[in-house]
Amino acid sequence: MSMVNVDIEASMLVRVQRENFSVDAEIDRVRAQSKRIGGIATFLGTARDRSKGRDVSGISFEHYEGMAQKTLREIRERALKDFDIIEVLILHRYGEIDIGENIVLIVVGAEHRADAFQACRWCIDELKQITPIWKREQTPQGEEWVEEHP
Amino acid sequence: MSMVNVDIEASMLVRVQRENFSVDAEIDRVRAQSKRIGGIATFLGTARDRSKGRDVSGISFEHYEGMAQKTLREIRERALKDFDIIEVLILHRYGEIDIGENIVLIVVGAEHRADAFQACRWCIDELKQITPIWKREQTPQGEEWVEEHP
Amino acid sequence: MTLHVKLFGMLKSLVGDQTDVTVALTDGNQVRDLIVLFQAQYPKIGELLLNKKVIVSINHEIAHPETTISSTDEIAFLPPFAGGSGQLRST
Amino acid sequence: MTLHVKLFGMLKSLVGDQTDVTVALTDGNQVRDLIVLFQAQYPKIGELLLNKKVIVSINHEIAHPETTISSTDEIAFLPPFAGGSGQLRST
Repeated sequence: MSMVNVDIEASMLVRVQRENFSVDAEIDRVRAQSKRIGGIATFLGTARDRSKGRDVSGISFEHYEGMAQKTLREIRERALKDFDIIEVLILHRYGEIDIGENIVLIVVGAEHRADAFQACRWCIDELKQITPIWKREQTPQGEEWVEEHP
Repeated sequence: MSMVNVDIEASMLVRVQRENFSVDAEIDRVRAQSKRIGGIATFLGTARDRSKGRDVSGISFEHYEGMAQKTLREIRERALKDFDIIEVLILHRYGEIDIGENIVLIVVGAEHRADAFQACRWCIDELKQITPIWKREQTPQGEEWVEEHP
Repeated sequence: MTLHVKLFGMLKSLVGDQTDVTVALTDGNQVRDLIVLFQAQYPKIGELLLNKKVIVSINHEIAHPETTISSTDEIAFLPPFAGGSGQLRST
Repeated sequence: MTLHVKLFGMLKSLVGDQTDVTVALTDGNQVRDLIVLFQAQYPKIGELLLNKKVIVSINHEIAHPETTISSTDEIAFLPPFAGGSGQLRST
């Protein structure tokens, strides 16, 4: 029974979902893990209206169901192992996203803030490099799949 | 009239308040400044149940009204000048704070995430060093003013 | 054996917006044989595979040219990733 | 001239939990004279000022020993700051 609970909990800490999310609610999931947490570093990626000098009116994300989640779980586990931190949450949206809306969220809770910042930054850099997620931008010239470099 | 609006807006971006806050609401204030924002780095400081090897059952903060706000405004202005970022919000609570609760929030919006992370980290480091705010901890041995080093 | 290769992102537009293509392989075939097959049947995709602009995954793991393919494998072609938001720095 | 010096944090407990103390200065007095005055009247606070464990602010700015004090100034003694949360790193 406790194993089931742990799995449910871990599955909430790494998600790829269509719906928007509340940063407060996601921070609370991390905070609930330990009263030792003193610093929470967060990265929230949002949809910009410009990309490579072009206007962008909307974007959408496609992910490889299963492999994307597996990759994000591995990033979370490596962060927990390699940094002096307490908890990590990684969340990425897919589907249509309006300009200004949330795309991706990393939340890292640690006793000390330097560790939280370092791990948070590592997670978003790593996510961009190894997670099978693709982006399509709507521009005045039409829609286009984007080859983004980290 | 527009000058008044700018002042009201700026005053919401640097606050020392007793009440708790919503990270989502504060992020939205930053996000509302520009659709160019693509990355929002956030630091949330929360009340830990341990400090210097002692149990802590609650903490409270005292600030120098006026000078604390002035210092935080200066930190925000220097961050906007020294980093390639779009907006900064700095918020610190005073009064009694329960374990696990929010203490301090820095939100930095930028076009690019490296700049957002750097400025966010600089702001919290600087806040701790130069802002006239003091902390009192409740421990099993009684209450004590804390001399914290950055 | 017949396998379905999942396609993502811009790859779909190279095969008339299909989300996968079906290929016939023989027992013992490796990823390198799959690439040769695509060079023949879908030259644009074959070239991207050859240049490693597109990578091959088998059962949610990155595969190598010498990885052997079996009939129950889940194969996918992955164009350059673009998750997250924006870029690290101005370019 | 009579001035009120604001006290914060642990300083208040050194003067019976008062939030300020009243001091008599003369025209042209500098921050160094204020420190001498506290050494005489409140030796514990005087020592903290001398060791720079406590700093002096005038009108919300950090003051220096040679800063001249005028009758309308807002003076405060500031013990080491402890805003934010936690520490940078484990110690």
